[in-house]
Amino acid sequence: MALSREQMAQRVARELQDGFYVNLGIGIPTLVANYIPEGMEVMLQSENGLLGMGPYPTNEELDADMINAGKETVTAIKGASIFSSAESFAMIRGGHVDLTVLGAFEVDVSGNIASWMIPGKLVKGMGGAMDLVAGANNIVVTMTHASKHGESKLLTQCSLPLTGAGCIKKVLTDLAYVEIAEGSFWLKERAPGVSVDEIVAKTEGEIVVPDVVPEMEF
Amino acid sequence: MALSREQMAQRVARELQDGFYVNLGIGIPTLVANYIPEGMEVMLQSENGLLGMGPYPTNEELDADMINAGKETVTAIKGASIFSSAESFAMIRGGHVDLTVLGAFEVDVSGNIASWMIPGKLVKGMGGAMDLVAGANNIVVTMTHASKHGESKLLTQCSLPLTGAGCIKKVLTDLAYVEIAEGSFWLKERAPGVSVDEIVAKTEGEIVVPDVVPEMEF
Amino acid sequence: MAGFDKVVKSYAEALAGLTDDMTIIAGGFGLCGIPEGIIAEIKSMGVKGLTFVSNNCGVDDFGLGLLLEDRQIKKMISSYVGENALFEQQFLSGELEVELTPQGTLAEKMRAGGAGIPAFYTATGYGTPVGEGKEVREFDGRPYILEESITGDFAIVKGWKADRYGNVIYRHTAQNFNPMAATAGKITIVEVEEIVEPGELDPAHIHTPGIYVNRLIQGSFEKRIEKRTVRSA
Amino acid sequence: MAGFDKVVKSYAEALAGLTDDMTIIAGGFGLCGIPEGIIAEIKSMGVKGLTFVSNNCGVDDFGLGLLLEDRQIKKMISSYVGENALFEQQFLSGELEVELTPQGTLAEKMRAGGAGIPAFYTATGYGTPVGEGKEVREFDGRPYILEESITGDFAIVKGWKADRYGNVIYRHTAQNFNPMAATAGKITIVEVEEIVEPGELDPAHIHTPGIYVNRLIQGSFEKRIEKRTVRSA
Repeated sequence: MALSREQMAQRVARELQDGFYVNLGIGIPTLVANYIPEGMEVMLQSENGLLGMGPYPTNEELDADMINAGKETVTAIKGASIFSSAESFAMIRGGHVDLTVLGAFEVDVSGNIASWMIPGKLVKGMGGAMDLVAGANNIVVTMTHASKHGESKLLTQCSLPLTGAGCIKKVLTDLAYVEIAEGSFWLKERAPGVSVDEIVAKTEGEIVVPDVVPEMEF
Repeated sequence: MALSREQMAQRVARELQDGFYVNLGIGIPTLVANYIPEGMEVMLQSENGLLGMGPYPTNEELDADMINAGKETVTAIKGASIFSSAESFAMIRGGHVDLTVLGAFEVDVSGNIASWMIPGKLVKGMGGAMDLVAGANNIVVTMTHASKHGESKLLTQCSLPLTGAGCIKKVLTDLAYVEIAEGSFWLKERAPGVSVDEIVAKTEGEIVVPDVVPEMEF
Repeated sequence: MAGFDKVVKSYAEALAGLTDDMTIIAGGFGLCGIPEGIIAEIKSMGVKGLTFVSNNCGVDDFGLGLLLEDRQIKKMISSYVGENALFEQQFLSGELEVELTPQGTLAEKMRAGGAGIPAFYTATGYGTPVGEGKEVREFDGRPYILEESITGDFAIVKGWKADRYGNVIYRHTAQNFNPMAATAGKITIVEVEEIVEPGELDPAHIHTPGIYVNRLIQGSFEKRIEKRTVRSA
Repeated sequence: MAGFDKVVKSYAEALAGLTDDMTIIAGGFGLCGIPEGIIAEIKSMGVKGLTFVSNNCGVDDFGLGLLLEDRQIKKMISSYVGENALFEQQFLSGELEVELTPQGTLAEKMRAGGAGIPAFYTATGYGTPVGEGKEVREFDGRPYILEESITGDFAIVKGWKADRYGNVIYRHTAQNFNPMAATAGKITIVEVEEIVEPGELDPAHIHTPGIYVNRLIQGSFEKRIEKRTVRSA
């Protein structure tokens, strides 16, 4: 069965390591914060200028001057630091963030990602996504494997305008965990009960399938 | 008679305006701080990261962590700010400093300045001088009009390696106050008792002399 | 005003010299850390044809969105401009021009503008529509695009506290784009919650040194929250 | 070390991995704000062929000057290297290579290195020996030269206080090049006067966020004064 949003977040959380500075995008990536393994410390970076983002505030803690990049009210943990947008993106662009998790419309076998613009639809902007994909060495893209109409989002070549070129190496979909290398997708894990055939059928770009594709466990 | 160092500083101080942020180089420029006209406020920038430099400390105030760009111990005035070298030169290079005063070996009719390197002699470095001359719109160069051997320092073309190209418009020497425009020096004022003929004789580059050249008053 | 006292008496004085078709660099992220009183004054002045360099354009009835009501904005240079129906309408009708710029590039363009750096290379946007028409150059085998800096006729900034000399500190994440905006205006106006005397702020903790600030005014702020997310205690 | 605790137990641990011929970015201006204990450890390690990126090279018997005694430095990238007879001697004999870089360009190269900006344009040095061989480009009618960023295998930094997570604040003008150096090392080591617990420093006043810091050690400092200038009270 396809992974739920929570399962996707849970699987991405396995990419975390103790002491990682992590930037989580809006949507499923945000949920990853709920699955940080016990005993592991991870610090969340919010690109509007906060390192050490804490949980949502209580009503008493609520403060209009303390928000995250999604414009939600948040708190700061002990040991947080707060800084300008220029400093924040110096961190991001300079490769100091250990892991970035974000959503996408499409990825392709060259590691290209399209996540911000659908021609003909109103374009709201890329926000910090282009900086995040250009700056991070370690990115996990989370998205459904195929569109509602069954069209693959793992392509030979992205059809939508790119967010970044050649920067994606790890993709977690609701069906599989896939890595990108040498111009191909490499199937690494499959969702529980999802067949390799289904994954291959829903992957438009070339995908390398090993003899054994372990099922994810939850 | 040629101006004394103190008189040179005094004359440069007349270029100050209320509310000016000023960077003063080592030597005669430093003395300018002693001649800030009464009732006028001027704030001194030191390029190692201090805006609002105060006087030398008393023995009790002495602090190894509070120095100026000449590595002298100093104090900070009320309302000072302290910042990194990158921020300091952002101010300088970004043209936010209102007046820069610095010494030189030579200037020429094109506004070039040479102040940091004499080939054959040991080169200690340019420090912040190249940034200061490139960043300031308003620079006063202070130097003797001629070398000890009587060679002019106001040239058609600088003979020494440049500190900056085309950036100098005002020069105060011990003999005259000269401006640079349209590829010439323009004689504006002369030191008390110094003849126009002496100034012209000691100026190698083309110099435009008006009918009347007022004497400086002290 | 004498010496370094940057305090002005009114919003009119703060915005003196602002005319049609000028470019304004604005601090703020969403509705967080925006100079509310300055924006209100720009609205009441009625100047038109403005170009705003700002990460966002507020919401329909708050922040820079207020300036859309009388069609005062000609162009936005922003990274994200959702959350605004009036914006959408003026954009789709072609009345409003939008230059989308990645958030980090936008911050760096403002900083560079204030710091005398006319242009810099960044990997951000390479191979995307943002990189189209821009010079590409490789460093160490990786392609980067050339981005030019931005300055404005005015910069409008929201601070927390400032001393009379214009030394500003920001509160929490209301800092965001404000420090860079402050450096990039020919005339920089800062609106703060509290003005204190020189010497009251620690020199080592000044976010924006007074050298960047031309005019300072104390405002009162609604501080509207865009997305109120809370947890139970 | 677990989680974000950056504190190391010894200078040996702080400098683990430093080997011959590496590049080190160093904070400090003259003898002000230099990581004294880290420099002492580099001396006692005896590593050679080092390239230092540092505004100055200390004096004969203090600061980076100490590393000249055993000829550990191959190259200095600095803006000013006077005040040092041993330096002069090794430079004139050709043992020591020097790349003079304008002070502001040096600071910006470090910042750019840490910030993922591979190169930027600056007017500083145009038309001078510094500009020779560098690309010249006009923006808005003015010529600028292209300068590339700098990063190092290690960065060595002197802070005042830091929390265990590596959030650092600097004291007075001992800040200088330290914040930029901290961003530009593959491994950044910070030596401070005092280590405090997370939460003791105000998040809004952190000069160097812990994300840039790999190793943190508490030192004791002589803080030698280069030019003691005093006035009578």
